[in-house]
Amino acid sequence: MELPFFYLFSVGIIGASILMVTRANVIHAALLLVLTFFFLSGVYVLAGAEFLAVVQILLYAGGIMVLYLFSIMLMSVDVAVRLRQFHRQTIFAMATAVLLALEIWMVLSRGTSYPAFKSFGWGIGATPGNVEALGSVLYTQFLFPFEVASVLLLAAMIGAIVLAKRTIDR
Amino acid sequence: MIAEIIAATLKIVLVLGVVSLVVAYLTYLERKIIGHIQMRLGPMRVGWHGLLQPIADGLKLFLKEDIIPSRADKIVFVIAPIMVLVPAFVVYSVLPFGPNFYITQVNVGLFLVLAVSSLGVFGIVMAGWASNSKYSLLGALRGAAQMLSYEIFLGFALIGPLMLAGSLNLQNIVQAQSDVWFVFYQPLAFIVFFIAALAETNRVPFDLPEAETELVAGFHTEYSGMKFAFFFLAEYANIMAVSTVGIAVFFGGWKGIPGIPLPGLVWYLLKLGAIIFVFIWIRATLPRYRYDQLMRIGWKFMFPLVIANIFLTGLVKLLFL
Amino acid sequence: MLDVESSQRVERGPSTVPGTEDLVINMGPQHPSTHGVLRVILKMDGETVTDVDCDIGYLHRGTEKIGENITYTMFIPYTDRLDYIAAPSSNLAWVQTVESLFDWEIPPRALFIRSMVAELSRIASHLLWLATHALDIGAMTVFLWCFREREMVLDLFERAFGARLTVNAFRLGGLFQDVPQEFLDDTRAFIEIFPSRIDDYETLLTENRIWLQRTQGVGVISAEDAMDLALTGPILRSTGVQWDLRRAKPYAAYPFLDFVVPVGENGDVYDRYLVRVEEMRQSTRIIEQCLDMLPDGPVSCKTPRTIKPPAGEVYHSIENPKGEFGFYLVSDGTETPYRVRIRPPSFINLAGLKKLSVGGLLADVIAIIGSIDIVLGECDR
Amino acid sequence: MVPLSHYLALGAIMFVIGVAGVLMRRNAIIILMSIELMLNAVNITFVGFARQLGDLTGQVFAIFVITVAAAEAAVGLAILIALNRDRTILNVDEVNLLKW
Amino acid sequence: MADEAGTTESNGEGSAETEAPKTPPGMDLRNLVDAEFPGAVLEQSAYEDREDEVTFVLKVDYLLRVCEYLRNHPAASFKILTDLTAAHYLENEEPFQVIYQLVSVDHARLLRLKMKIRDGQEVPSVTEIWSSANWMEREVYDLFGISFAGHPDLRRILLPEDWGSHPFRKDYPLEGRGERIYSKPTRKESGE
Repeated sequence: MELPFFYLFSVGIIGASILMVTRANVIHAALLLVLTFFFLSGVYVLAGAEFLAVVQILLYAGGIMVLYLFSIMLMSVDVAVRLRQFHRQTIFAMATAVLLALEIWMVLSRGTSYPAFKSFGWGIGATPGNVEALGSVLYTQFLFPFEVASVLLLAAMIGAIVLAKRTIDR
Repeated sequence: MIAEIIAATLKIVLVLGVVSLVVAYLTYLERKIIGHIQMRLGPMRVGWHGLLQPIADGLKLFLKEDIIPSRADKIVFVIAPIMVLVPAFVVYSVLPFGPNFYITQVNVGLFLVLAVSSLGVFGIVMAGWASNSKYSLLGALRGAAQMLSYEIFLGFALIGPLMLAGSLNLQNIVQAQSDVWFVFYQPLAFIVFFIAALAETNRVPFDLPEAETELVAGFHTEYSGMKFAFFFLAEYANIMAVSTVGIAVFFGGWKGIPGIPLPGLVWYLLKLGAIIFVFIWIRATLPRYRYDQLMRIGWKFMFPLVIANIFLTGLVKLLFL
Repeated sequence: MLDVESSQRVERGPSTVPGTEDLVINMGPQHPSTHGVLRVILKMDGETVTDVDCDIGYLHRGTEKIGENITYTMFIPYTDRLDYIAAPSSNLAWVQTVESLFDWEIPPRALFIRSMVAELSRIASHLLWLATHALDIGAMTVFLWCFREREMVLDLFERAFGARLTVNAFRLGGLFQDVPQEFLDDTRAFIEIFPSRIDDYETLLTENRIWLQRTQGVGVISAEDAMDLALTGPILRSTGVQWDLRRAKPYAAYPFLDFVVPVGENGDVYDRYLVRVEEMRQSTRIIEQCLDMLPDGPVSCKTPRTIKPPAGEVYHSIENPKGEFGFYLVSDGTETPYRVRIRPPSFINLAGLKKLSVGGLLADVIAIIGSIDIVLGECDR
Repeated sequence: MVPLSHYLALGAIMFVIGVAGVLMRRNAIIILMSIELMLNAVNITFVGFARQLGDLTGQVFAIFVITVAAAEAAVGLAILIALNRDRTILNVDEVNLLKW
Repeated sequence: MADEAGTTESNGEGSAETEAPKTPPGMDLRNLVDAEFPGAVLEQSAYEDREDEVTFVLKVDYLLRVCEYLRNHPAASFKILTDLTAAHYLENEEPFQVIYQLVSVDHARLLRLKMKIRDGQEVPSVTEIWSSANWMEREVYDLFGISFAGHPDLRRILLPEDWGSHPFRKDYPLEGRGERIYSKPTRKESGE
């Protein structure tokens, strides 16, 4: 039962993200990215990461993407739609992307033969998305990174205010 | 397997049908209550005491011409009302209406409610932007900023009761209030939750995104017919959803006062009626805040309050429990 | 910050227009809170107003020109259509202006009834103002409560003059006919209940924190600036200047009546609210005194069949609910006036909108327009 | 039960699409969004591994990635707004003041 | 210098008013202005018994100076320009009159200033002295076609921008289209 849903979500993710990368209208692109995130949270649910799925919607879709839309509305995007959308380097970029895809594919196809992977017992099955377990791991084992992340957010917040404010005095 | 699916579908249809009907009659209730507060009668013509008024309204909106402004972004313009309505109804999938009356339970239930209800802001932003009108855009920007900020207070206000219940599952939270409702343990949290709920649902005194005297109708200025009805329905569905969350987290959900034997659903409906009456009462009484004042009371008053509440709850829990 | 207007930008190069961050908002003429066909063009930076330009004239009917081509009596109904919210006040200004060209002795009963009806119209006007002003700021219940009492006032007008809105209340030389006794009885009944109704409105607003936050310190103007802009009426009084033409230049029965001219302190929207609410109470007092002191006798002096004032010019103004409402009248001795000039309080007070609202927020502009209390019929004439 | 390779493949495809977006597009906002796409591709891989190994570390890292993405979005959009305000630029190849 | 003269003048006036009630109203102000600007007041008209109908007809050149003087002098203190209008006397040599109605809150009195001007003659704007003149001068410009020199924003206010003439002039026809030159805006103009 999981597999068809996974394929459904995957097709959604890939389709929406390709559309997003090629849209001229930034608002449409942003909305397509939101759609991508919805499908992604579906994938997280399938992977037993329910908490992460909700975080994905709450933070990514409900927070970050609203921030994107908000900023887009503050800028003048109607002009940008009429301009040339792609770089002159598009062909090289495509080539690079294809090369990268090939490389990743090669790694993946040989992946299970890497010695590092062998020591893990494959297919143990997942712990269900246990919110309590996740919380306790996050606040004990990863407390320091957690605090660092909060400092990062603080720095980003101050930086954003400094950058976006016209004059600090006002 | 198939029976499960059919049962689930039936449940969904039942809940959605009941919710839609209740939401439609919320508009009637609002008009009646405000009417009587303002010394008039409210709707009286359609049916006995205007009881069929919501249906007449629905029919009227359904038959109205559906106008899409010529310079609007048509696709986004059409999707926007759907984007507002769908999250408003998806929320109901995890809300507890009675001991056995719910669609599903998930162990991130409350979190899911917050996440999904935060998506409503997309519809508002999309509607405001796609209308290609300045009033709509201003309304949408106000709406986005307001809902984004007050979502934080809403979420933080719920953390206190969560710490007491020790679960995100709404049914478990209700069960945890068998003895005492959390509103008595967490009065601060409830006050902040209620204010944030008013702001989240764009109700007076925080109805800035649709402040009719400033922005005509805010983000849905350009909408008509069924699309307009969608925004309208979503607003009331959100009110009901957020009231239900409030009841589940602070007022013991479907649990009644011991000694009075009433079914859970009835208790729930009684509490819902009381909370919604307060919503309507506030609308009839208070003027509207200004945009900067709204942000100020949010960040300078409510935010420290909820943080303090969480801290206190943690401290008490650590020391005495 | 917001930039919706600029579609003329070129692909490259910095913007050379410094004002590209401004958002221009057209408020009206069909906006719910411009109180008629007023169009306000707001330049905004984000939500802050940087410039205000009013576009008026949508209701311009050339009333002054009409007045120059009809007789003095025929012009009275036209004055109804100026400040149609308080039509008797406009009537009063006109008949007194014309009468001041003659040396008629207006009977005291007529004077008292005129004062009484003018005060009723002040109550009607202030009630409509309070209703819409509160609705603009979002308090919708006050709106309907105020209209309940305004209906009562309009019923009184109907009883006395046969019309509710454009009452055509007075005639040159007095009244058309005496008011019926029922009018006096009903008026007394009205002023008995009205103070408690004012208390009801005040319960909802005067100490409401949101109302205070929305109105205090908003649209502040100093007494000097108010006089410089010739703002009159409650706006001037809210700055602390005690200038009420009923006191300063008494007319009709006002010399015999005892009332207080309320003044504010800060000249903000809230003080204008307080001043107007207190004026309603004072109006109630005045009406009560008028009823008590109402003398018997005729209601009109003897006037010639055709009214031909002596040649001359006169400026006479009265305290309309909105401010100083006056007429500058030039008579050339014929049946029709040579020049009629209406001194419109709304027009001149509206000119102060820019001074009051620049630097405020969009929501403040709404509150300020409400607090100026304009009526476009008289603003555009 | 979805095999690990599926998650990895999905992550890889998303990542490549993101890379292509960053390299091809001129519009700065879309480039930022493509970076978001790449970050999410990494998250899929993390979650896939967490699922496969029965270890929550992957999910924890995904949460950190989301944190970083939030910070990146905030700063990136602030830069874009500043650019857009001063010079009304939205295309990255116009931001060439520091170009050598 | 001006202030000194003013104060002595006002003192004299106060006593004069009480001693000699027979003088026509407004003589105190007349003396005030005459002392500072001799020849500014061309004529004075008033009803015998009405304090509030005092009218000075001013020379155009003196307008701004007299206005400023009357506004600032403590004995006059005409802080409010309550009304500004015009009148058209078709037969007169100087057909237009511009009328300024001043109010002094401190002394509770009114004063009317008048200027007689020819058609097409510019009048100095008093917006610098009283801000309230702004819209009223625009209105006079709109309806009478009298232009005000130094006005910051002299546009039509009540009538449409493209209204061809000035309807409050006495020669404006009351019926028919007459001289009312109103061209329908072209598509391009109205489209913007």
